Amino acid sequence: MIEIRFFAALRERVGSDRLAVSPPDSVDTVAKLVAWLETDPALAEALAATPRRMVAVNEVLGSEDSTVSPGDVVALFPPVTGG
Amino acid sequence: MIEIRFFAALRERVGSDRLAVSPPDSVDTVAKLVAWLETDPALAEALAATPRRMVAVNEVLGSEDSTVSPGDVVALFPPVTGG
Amino acid sequence: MKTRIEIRNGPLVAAEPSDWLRDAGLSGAQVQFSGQVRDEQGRVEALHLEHYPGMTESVLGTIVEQARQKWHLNGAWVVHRVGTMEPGDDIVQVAVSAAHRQVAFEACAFIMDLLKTRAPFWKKELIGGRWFWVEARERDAEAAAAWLRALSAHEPP
Amino acid sequence: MKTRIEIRNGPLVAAEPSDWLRDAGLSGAQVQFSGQVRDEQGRVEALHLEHYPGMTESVLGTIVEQARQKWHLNGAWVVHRVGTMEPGDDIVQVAVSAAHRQVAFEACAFIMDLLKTRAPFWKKELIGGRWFWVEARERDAEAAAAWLRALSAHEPP
Repeated sequence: MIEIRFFAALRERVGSDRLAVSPPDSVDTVAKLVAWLETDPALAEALAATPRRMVAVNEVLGSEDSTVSPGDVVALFPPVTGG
Repeated sequence: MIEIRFFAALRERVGSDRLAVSPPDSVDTVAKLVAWLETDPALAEALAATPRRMVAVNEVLGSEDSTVSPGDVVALFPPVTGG
Repeated sequence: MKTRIEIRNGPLVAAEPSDWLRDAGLSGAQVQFSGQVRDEQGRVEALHLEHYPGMTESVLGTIVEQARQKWHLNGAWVVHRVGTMEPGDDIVQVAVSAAHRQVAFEACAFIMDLLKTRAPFWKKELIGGRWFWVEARERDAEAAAAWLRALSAHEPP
Repeated sequence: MKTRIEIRNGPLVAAEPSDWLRDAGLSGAQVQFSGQVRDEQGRVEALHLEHYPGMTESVLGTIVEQARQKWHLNGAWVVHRVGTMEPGDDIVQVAVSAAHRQVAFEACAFIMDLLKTRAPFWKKELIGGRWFWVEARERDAEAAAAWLRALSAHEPP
């Protein structure tokens, strides 16, 4: 199981702040995980509406190439705007 | 008459914070004024002991080439160390 | 180096960083940045800040650690507010102390530039009774990228 | 732009600049530098600061005016203490407010760099019961010279 977290505009578009998913084993990078999430039409729409995204794996900033494994927490969010 | 003011280490070396002087008309720059002041042995010694100097004419930073005329206030001091 | 990192759901106090950094003669320089809610000619009625609890503190800790490795600092204070605030309210305080001013200026700007692009905070503004998410500024990404290029080039501090 | 320039023969108050600069949503950034008396590993017992009354205020006014011409600032505060002080005491506060942080950081550093090399202040330190005049640092002259080169080259802010 992988826990997905959404923040800010993306959270609002998804309509939920977290999701527990169990993708197939072949889903081993952030890019593949996002592509797999996009097979859900509602998620696909929310992600398409947030084309500039950042990702964190287990609370560390990552990229599309970051590896993901069961037990990870993957957060997807728009570019940060603090400070 | 020109008013000379001394600050900080130079003031202590001169032993006075101001001096009213009436140099000849040919003394029309800071460099010439300093040279003229150096004809006084005590002042020469104080100035020699303060080789790095700054100058202000009428409260505006100047240089050795700044012109001086009767009525001016010429301040001589070591490099500033505020802040 | 003493370090204070905090996410606060309430008002920031202007004098807190300098009082906390005070070290009775060790440091000769403090530089403090504070960011306020701008009203954009009266259009912005309120600001709301959301963050990713846990990750935020960890990212801020990493940024401060990078600053500590790059410069000799005596103290670093990073306190960021979350929740709803009004125009003029302080959003964030970043303050550092060091022996001399150049180091303090650079380290404070560095921490802010990285915070802006890496710490998981998101702002939305209340305008005309509706909330709008704030877009990230390209300029902030460039400022952070410049530091990271300098770091990877092992530029001397 | 509101401007406060003052020479004070008494303690500085840490929160004063930020309280004074506060403008209820006009500015999004304040940067404050404060300089403290360093004790140099306990050697310095006290610091005494002398200045050239009249000229000091005028030089500080000119520096702030140069900053105002170079950057869009909403406020500038320059308060410098004179007289005798102890390790840890604040010597000077320079604080500016602007819409965004880059401008505030640059203008604050600029004012400090020029103050250091142009404002007629002189420090002496009490060490082992004797007063010693502090020597000017070459590095300060270089910092000011770099700004003046940039200004004369009409570099965009």
